[in-house]
Amino acid sequence: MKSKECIAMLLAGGQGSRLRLLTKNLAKPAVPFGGKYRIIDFSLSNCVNSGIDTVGVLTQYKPQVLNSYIGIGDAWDFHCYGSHGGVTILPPYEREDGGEFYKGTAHAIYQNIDFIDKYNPEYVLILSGDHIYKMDYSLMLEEHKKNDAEVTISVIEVPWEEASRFGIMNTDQEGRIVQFEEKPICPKSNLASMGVYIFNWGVLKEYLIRDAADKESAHDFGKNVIPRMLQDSLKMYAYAFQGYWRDVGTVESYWEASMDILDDQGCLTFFDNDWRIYSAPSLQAPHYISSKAEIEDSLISDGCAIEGKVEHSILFPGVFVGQESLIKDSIIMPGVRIGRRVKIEKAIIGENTVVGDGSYIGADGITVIEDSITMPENTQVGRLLRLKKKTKEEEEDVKELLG
Amino acid sequence: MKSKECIAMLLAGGQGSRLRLLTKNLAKPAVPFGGKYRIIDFSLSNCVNSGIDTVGVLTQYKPQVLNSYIGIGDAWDFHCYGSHGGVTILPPYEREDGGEFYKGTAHAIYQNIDFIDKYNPEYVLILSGDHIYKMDYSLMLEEHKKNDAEVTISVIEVPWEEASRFGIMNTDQEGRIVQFEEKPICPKSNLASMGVYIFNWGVLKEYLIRDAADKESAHDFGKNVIPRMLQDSLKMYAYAFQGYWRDVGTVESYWEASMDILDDQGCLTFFDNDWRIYSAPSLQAPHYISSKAEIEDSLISDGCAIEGKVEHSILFPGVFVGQESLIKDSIIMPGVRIGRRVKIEKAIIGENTVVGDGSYIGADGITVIEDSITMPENTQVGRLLRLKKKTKEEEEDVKELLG
Amino acid sequence: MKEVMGLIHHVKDEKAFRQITKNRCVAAIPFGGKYRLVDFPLSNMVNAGISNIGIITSFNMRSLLEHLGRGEDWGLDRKKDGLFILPTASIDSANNKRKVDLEDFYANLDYLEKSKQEYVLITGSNIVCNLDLRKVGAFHKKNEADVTIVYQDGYQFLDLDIKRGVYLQKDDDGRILAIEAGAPSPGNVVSMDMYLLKKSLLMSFFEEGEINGKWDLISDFLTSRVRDLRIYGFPYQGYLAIVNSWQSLFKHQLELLDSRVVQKLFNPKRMIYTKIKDGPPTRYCGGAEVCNVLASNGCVIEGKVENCIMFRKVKIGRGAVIRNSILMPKVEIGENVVLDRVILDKGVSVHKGTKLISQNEDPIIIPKNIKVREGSV
Amino acid sequence: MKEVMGLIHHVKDEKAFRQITKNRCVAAIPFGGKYRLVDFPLSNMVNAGISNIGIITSFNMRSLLEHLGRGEDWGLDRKKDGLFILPTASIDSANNKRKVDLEDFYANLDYLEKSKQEYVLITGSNIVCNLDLRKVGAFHKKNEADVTIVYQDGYQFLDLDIKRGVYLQKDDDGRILAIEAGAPSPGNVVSMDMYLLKKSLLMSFFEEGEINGKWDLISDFLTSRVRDLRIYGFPYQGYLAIVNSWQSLFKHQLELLDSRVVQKLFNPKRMIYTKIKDGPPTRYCGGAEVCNVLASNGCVIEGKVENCIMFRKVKIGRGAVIRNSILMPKVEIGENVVLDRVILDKGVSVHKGTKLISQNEDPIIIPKNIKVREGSV
Repeated sequence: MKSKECIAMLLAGGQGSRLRLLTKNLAKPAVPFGGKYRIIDFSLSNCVNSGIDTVGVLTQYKPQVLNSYIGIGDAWDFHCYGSHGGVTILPPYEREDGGEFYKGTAHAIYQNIDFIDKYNPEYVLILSGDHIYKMDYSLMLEEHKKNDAEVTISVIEVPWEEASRFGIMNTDQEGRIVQFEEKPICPKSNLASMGVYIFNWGVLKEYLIRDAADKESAHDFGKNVIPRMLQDSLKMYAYAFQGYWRDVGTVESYWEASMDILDDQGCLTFFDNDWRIYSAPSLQAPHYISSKAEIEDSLISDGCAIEGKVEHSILFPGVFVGQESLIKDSIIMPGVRIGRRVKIEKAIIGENTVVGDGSYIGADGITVIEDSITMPENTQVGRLLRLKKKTKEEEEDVKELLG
Repeated sequence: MKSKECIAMLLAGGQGSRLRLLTKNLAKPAVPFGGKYRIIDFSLSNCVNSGIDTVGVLTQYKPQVLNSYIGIGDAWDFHCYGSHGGVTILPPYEREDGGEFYKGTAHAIYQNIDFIDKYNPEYVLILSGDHIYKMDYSLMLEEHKKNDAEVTISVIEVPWEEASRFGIMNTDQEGRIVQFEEKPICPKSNLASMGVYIFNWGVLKEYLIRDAADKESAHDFGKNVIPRMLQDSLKMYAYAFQGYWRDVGTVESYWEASMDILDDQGCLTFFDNDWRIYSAPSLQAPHYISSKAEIEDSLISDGCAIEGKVEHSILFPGVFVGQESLIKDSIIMPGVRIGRRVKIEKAIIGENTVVGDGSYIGADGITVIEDSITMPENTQVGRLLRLKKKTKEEEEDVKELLG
Repeated sequence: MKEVMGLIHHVKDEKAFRQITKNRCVAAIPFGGKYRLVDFPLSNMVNAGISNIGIITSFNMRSLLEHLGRGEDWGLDRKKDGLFILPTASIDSANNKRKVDLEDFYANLDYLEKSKQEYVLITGSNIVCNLDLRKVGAFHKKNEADVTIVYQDGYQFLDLDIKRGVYLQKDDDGRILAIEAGAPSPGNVVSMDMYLLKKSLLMSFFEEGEINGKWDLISDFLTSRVRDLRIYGFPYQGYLAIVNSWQSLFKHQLELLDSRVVQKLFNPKRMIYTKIKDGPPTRYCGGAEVCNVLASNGCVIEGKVENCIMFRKVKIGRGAVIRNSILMPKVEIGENVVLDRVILDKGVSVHKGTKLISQNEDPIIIPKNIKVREGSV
Repeated sequence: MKEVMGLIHHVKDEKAFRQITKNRCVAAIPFGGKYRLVDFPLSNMVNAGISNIGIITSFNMRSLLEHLGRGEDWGLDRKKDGLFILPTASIDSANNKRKVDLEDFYANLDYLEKSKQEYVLITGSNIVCNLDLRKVGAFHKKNEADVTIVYQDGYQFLDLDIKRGVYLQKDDDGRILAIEAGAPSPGNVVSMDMYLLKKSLLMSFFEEGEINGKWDLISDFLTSRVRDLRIYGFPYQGYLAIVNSWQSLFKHQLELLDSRVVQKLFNPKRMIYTKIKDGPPTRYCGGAEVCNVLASNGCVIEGKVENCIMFRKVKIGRGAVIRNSILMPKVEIGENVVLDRVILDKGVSVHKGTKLISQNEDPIIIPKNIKVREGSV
């Protein structure tokens, strides 16, 4: 096998507990997004578009959907032949001396040192599987090489008022990282880490082995490995990414990122042939729009049948919308059946849920309806909750219906 | 999704410690066999040839080779479309309440009850991934239905003198199992369990849930679940399989089963178009036999180049045999390079090992050489060991060279 | 139906489709927003568990072969059985008037001999329907039939297609008394060009064909054997389109805009499989008005669309008004274009402001990749 | 070489291969025990990172298309770029004498325009070699060449193929001074029918071709432009076979029985990819004698084989003696058969006791699926 310059390791094991109604049966990277994609499509497509042909995907939490979705990665133009490694799924496994689940992001990579060594790469790109963005990692790698860096961390400017919610990189004038602060109260910069790292593999391997031996460590890149490297004064640089990037870790950010797709001026388009986002589609009939339907400013997928009104919404495959119903500012997951005279506003409806005739779903915040539930006729969700919930904290919270 | 009549669950998580020189980097079902196959090819091919289109493969010990070998199962004519489930790899995974490795064969199935329930099958076929045999499971299922059984266990007649090495089924005249004895000292029958079970899914599920709650249980089919079912007087029948079957759990049985392929009269042939054994081949050039080579009674795979003499042996892909060398009664794994004037007798040479010119490998028993080692010129293995090892136990033992 | 193999014969009359068959054979004609005609017989077979299927191809086979690949999208890329592309025996396809040309099968005798199945199901590539062929198999056995022909009672052809039909007369038990091509039977009992019979019977026809050079299954074999053979008719009542000409291609696709037809034809229990293509969902922009439309992924709609079939990646500009038309993949419609009763083949682009309105029943056809400007048609 | 796209042109002279091209185009001719000719140019491109490749097909394309599928075995089943089957412009292929027919490319202008790569690498489908095309790219840039032609110094054609060659004259720096078809240059500097140039330059040739109807890259464009354009020759020294006729097909395959040739051509660092087929290893039985043989999987050998190429699933019975022959897939040789200098096409079976020995240099060819008995040839 030829050595590879750079391979990617994609962390896809997380549950995403703040999205829990959407991750009951699947890992966060497998959550559907944008009308026919899953969140992980962005990282995988970025890899292939950046010329990275070997990716390890680290799974742990409910991996079944992700496993069967990724398959052998051919849907993203990954191919395993010659020195191309394609996509390899890396679940926790048993060795002669027993097995361990991944205890943290760094531990997950540590457990797969053999996998990486097989390709003998110069650089390893560490990615998260739960961010929405289009990024050319090859430009970052170029900068890494130009700086003769040992570590490069991709950062994005966030509004100053939000900086204290992120991991913030403080850099010198050359872009070299001098300090890393996790959620600082008084941020000194507004450069937030995107969770995208390039390491020289020799250096990373050494730190992973050391970290694994450290019983105090949480085995996390942000909490342990990066601070330790800074402490040791490694050559660490920030790479300033320009463009759209969103961590969809909460229901709000998931909903907002979804709505961003509907923005004509936005930079999150799927109709860009130069940086395609690939997915592994399953077969559906064409969608059908009846003579009574009205559709505006929306994304409609294959297999839908629409007899009502859809406004500024995203419909995943196989959704049915009955007559005289209105769907507004909402995200309707695959296979949802919406009856007649239903009104849904600013909501996320989980897969295969059935909404009975005459129901109303909506509230001040974003309403999330779990998957696979059957809501009887005239169910009122949101209004009821709004009447009950009063405290400020509750107001901001996500309204949930737990089946 | 339509309900399936019968799906298969294939246990492929085992290390196979008695084959340890061959399972250093892969699970036992992934061990190469028969010149271009892996052991698991037999069970997978049996499934597809028996009309079973949905198989879960339970992995745990070093699953990487197996995962990338199986891929999405298309090499065995499995297809995932419509109600066909194809092949799904089922590693241990994390749930909301944490994750667990598979503690036993029954626990592995228990952990994947959701997967099975998705297909809502009437029957579940439980298989081991480490047996060499050709079996039409549909005939066994027919018998299961004809007997109106709750459990059917496939058995094979073994020589009486060997019966005490197996799990033995004692049956009444109708073939109903009345007793199960694991390795009995005084066997009452010579019907050995083949580790192939058909269960009514409803019944199995109930027992798996009960077994999982039992803290005393080792969560093993043979040790716990089957005895418990017998205790409860379920309708359990033995299905007598006629044909070749071999558990290749030891070096001896692995070597013997391999040599059985070379037996022209044997029933273990790969040239039978009615019951093909499929594999997922990787590309190799045709093999080349020089003008100085002699080949007799052997299987030679693609990518080999042979300049010496090969007698009654199996050469996996990409093996090189130098001039004036002799390979006899041996199994040479992929990518092995054998120099000139080498003599190898009754040995198994591990993947990618290099044997220096003038070496000798052979002994009274079977000599196993580990993979990826480089043996210098004139290495003597076996003769040396034979001189040293004297006790009867050692004589019977497998000769090993540990790199 | 492991004991049945499928054979899809080749519809010889490509001329009836005008320019639509310039770059493709009849089997490869796009239909229904994302399919090609061959997808329907193929899916019906696959859904019934038939896994050994041979397709006769004309010389015009490239787009069909690209569509089929190695059969992966139908689960037919198999090491045992699978999908087989069979060359036609017709050097002179244009003058071959056979309804079901057995010579094409005879030319592939080795494939037939090698196949292990006892029965063959022969079907045309231009029959759009969704039926459970297992029922046809059970019917065949129950009646101890030699040949079972699937038919529809009262199927209405377009006038010009009547002569292209094959008509049956049957008794009350379903036994076929007469078979005739081109001459409607009382009650319009129309053959759906699907024939189930033993392979050995088909082989016996070959022997005869080899002697007298007559090779049409209908007129040379079945018509004259209605007494000697037990020929039964299996009634199919679901949605049916027999696509015999460019006019019926247009008419039948627009029929899909009836939601009852969509539900019947695209029955999720018996999917119609086709080559899966990746692409974003369809984007309906702010000013879009859509009504009675069947559309595939990847379209971007800014104008008004009514009673149309849109294949994938169709773009319709602002102010455009498109009615009663079929827009094949990658069609681009500029701003303020007005279309009514038009078939735009793959990759056609219509320059802004262009007006194209058919003045009669028949649609206007714009061939593949043509750029249309006002006055250019 | 992301900035290069590949174009494989179509070798027009199929007649030179006799019955071997009856069922297949030149690109699909089996070669080297498990490959087809097209595998060599395709693999050379894929190994250099070229991922957008168009192949011109003749009407005789079925076995080529079945072999290629959607390009999966070459990693070319891609959503972006990948493998494209391009129809030929030649209605009358038999009388087309062009060496590299640019009209075929011009007929697929939309594909060329859509492709994003700056350069095109044009190559024939009958060139068996294993070379690092990245080096050709670097050479092209270093010389600021307009066109780079890959050549081999001193390549020896069979006499009858000399007229089919294209010959170069160059100066000491590698610049090409003259190009001529059919007339050997001093030192026999033979073009390997591989041309690297900017796509824009190729497009400019189209404009000219459209005006004067001259379309041969060699005689109509390059020959007359050796002064105007910077045309450079890249020397290739590895194993080369230019397969121009059935005689050279035979000769070159037997050359592979030299272990040095095998090692060069099947260099594991630059694999030759082909359609992967599953099958058991080859079984050499008790009485087998084999010597100087290149063989694929799935054969069962009981007789004596010397200096032969065996494709997969060849069976050779007891007592048979096969020498200097090429046995394509699924050939079956009965007991005590004697063969010398024979090409047996796919599926041929030779009845026991038959003797077939060529009386001169040229081999005997037995066409596909023929059953041979003593006295039948």
